[in-house]
Amino acid sequence: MPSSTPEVPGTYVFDVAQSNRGYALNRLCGSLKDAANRERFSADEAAYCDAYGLSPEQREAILQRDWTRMLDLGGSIFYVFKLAVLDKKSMQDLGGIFTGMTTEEFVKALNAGGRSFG
Amino acid sequence: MPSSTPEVPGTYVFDVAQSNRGYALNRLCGSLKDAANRERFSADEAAYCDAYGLSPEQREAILQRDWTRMLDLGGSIFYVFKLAVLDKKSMQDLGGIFTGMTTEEFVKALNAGGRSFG
Amino acid sequence: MAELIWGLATSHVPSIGAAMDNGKTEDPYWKPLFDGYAPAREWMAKHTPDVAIIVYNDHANAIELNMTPMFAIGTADAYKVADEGWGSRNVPPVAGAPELSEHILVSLVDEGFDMTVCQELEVDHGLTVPLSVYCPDPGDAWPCAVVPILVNVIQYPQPTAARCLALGEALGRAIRSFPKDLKVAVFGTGGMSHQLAGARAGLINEKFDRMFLETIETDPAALAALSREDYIREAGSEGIELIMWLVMRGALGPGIRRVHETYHVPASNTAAALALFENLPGGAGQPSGASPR
Amino acid sequence: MAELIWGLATSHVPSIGAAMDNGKTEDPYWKPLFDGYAPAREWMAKHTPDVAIIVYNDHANAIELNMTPMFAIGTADAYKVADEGWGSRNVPPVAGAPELSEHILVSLVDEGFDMTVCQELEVDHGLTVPLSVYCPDPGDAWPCAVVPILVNVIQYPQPTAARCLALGEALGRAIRSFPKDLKVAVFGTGGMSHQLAGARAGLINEKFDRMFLETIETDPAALAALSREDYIREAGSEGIELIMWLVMRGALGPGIRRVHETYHVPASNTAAALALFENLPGGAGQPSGASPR
Ligand SMILES: [Fe+3]
Ligand SMILES: [Fe+3]
Repeated sequence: MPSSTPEVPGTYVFDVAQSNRGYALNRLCGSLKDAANRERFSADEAAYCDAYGLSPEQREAILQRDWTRMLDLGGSIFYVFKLAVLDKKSMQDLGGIFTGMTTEEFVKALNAGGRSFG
Repeated sequence: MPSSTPEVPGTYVFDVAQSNRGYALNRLCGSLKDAANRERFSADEAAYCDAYGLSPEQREAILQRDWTRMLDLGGSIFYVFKLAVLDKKSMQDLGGIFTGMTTEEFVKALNAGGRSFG
Repeated sequence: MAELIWGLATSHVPSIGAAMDNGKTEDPYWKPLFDGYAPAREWMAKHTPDVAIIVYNDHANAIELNMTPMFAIGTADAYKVADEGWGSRNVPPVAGAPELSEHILVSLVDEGFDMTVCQELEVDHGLTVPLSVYCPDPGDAWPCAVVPILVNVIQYPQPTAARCLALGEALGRAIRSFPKDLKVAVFGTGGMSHQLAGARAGLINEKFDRMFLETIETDPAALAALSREDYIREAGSEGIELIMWLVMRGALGPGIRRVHETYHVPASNTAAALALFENLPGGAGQPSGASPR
Repeated sequence: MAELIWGLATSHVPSIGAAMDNGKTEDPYWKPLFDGYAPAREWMAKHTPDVAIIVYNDHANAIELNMTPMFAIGTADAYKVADEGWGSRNVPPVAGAPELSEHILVSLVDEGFDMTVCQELEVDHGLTVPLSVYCPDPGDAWPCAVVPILVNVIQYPQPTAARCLALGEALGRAIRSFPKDLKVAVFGTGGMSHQLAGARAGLINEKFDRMFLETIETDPAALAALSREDYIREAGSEGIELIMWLVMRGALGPGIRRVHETYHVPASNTAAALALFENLPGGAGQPSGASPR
């Protein structure tokens, strides 16, 4: 039998099923690497979402900037991050959000040697 | 040592050097699979060529429909064929051109069992 | 567990699809080819797979030269039929089998095959013509789901023939380990001898083709030992597509039975053939001692 | 013949590039990291390669999810620097080495590595940050040409660690058989431990990182034996990038000398490290007994 998707608590492992599930959402976020698309998105976010065939849940997660839900719905952090950058959010801001900390607390944890597990 | 590009007289073997050389030409021909591009190409072939960064030789070969020269300049038959289709040419028409026959002669050779070598 | 029930080797010449789409299969030019298909089609209609794994190559449609995968596998829910520049074929869209795709993908990568993953893919005549060869009248939907496997046969270096046979052997193991009761068929497509461009355009090598048609059953390792230059010299620059038959052959076990074959010249510029093999029960071993190179 | 003179393992964190681009390398946050680079940079400045082979991964810039190659190689004359969504880095474009690329490609495919071929490729921080780590002030042009080699580390199934080491071994053979007098360096990039998303975001595992830094020199086969789950559990979901160091290590011979190393936490969300190895003359054999899986 082949291996199976690693299961590590507290960790998203982006596999083919997730990729399939998050395909439209990741395509939308990835498109934001182009300046012209960023402008079109900012001008009318809802219309931009409609053009990418998101599921209703994905659409809501993007419009509400529910970052954790984006990942739960198949988002890949490297795609989703392009939307965060548009919002002038850093990876540290997202780290705080994912872990229920303020950005300052999250940065402090990193500066103190990072968070350790197990 | 690795293998090297097969050399078979009378045969194009499309390798990385050819692909690099013919990149712009093949990109242009490949773009013709989209109907909107076919229209734009037909409306102003020279301008369309300019947008694809062809070498002067490639540009001339395309504008003059010099099919053999397209292949000599790095064209891949599967890309170049999309331009032939636009001109309503069949693969048999091209076969005739490549071999210095009329289309009828070429088709006749195929119907008689094909051309044999060696 | 999934069961591999048969393997089909077939040319995928676009004009074979066009002849069917335009109702020309009874024309004198095409009738001999389609008559040759009839016994295989009858047998396959009685032995229907749930999923067809179709090994083929794209022809400048879904794949552009910026990025050319050596081996790729589709993992999508569905595949659109490509417009190749002369309008899409009027055939149904292709349903995917994403769970089986993922299982095969992981199995192959675990075994050291470096598969490119296509989460979205438009499929061209290389895949749809073999489906039409299997099922001439699909109506609104093809009778099976599909896992597309793509092979680079256009740009040197192509995978070696031996590597294709090894991929097929690993594919067979992957199919047999899929934990659902599914019937699976494998299609190896392309060929036989043809060359589209250059001074040798119009090449047909019936002697080589007949040898290949025989040996694909009896001694695939001998075909896997041929070099890329052998294939191109003997079968033409596009005849090297025949290495894709070896993927199909590798997936079948050592015990196979030839149900039917047909060989016809020409289908436009190509020697066209079909060879259908039943995979016999208990044939779960390896067909050859080919190394994985 | 070409000579492989050194191998560099280095993190490729975007903020390391940004710190250099924005003149922040003397800031208290960044100074320790860049001070740690200094001895390696001095040594490399005296041992300059003609071509750098940079093993890295793309981060949603050149590669989209419709087609994800497992292993890819660039074969272009030149590579544009990607705009990743916040403007392109203000660094020179990257010159290619198409002859060496083709030689390596053919060698690898002949050996059964199923490389995707990129005739055009925009390179992101995964490639340009390591170039900046090597050469902080390139002026108008980088001091060497580049062969990019891409590895899928983002989507499961990634290649196994053992397959990455085997790829490196084949890469070393390919370099050594290139019939021109070229000096070549190999970069293995990414890591060390980090995880960007999920409840474990912010993970750093210094113990694992220190073990890896030591063992990459002394026993790469032991690292090749770790599973994907081992890497993700110990080094985080993005720490699995460390498998790319094994490609670099595999290319070096068994006789290597550690020139310098540095380890620093944090570079934004990541443990950052550099390890520089001189490839000793006569070290043309294989570093390990890893199987090609
Ligand atoms: Fe074909
Ligand atoms: Fe990275």
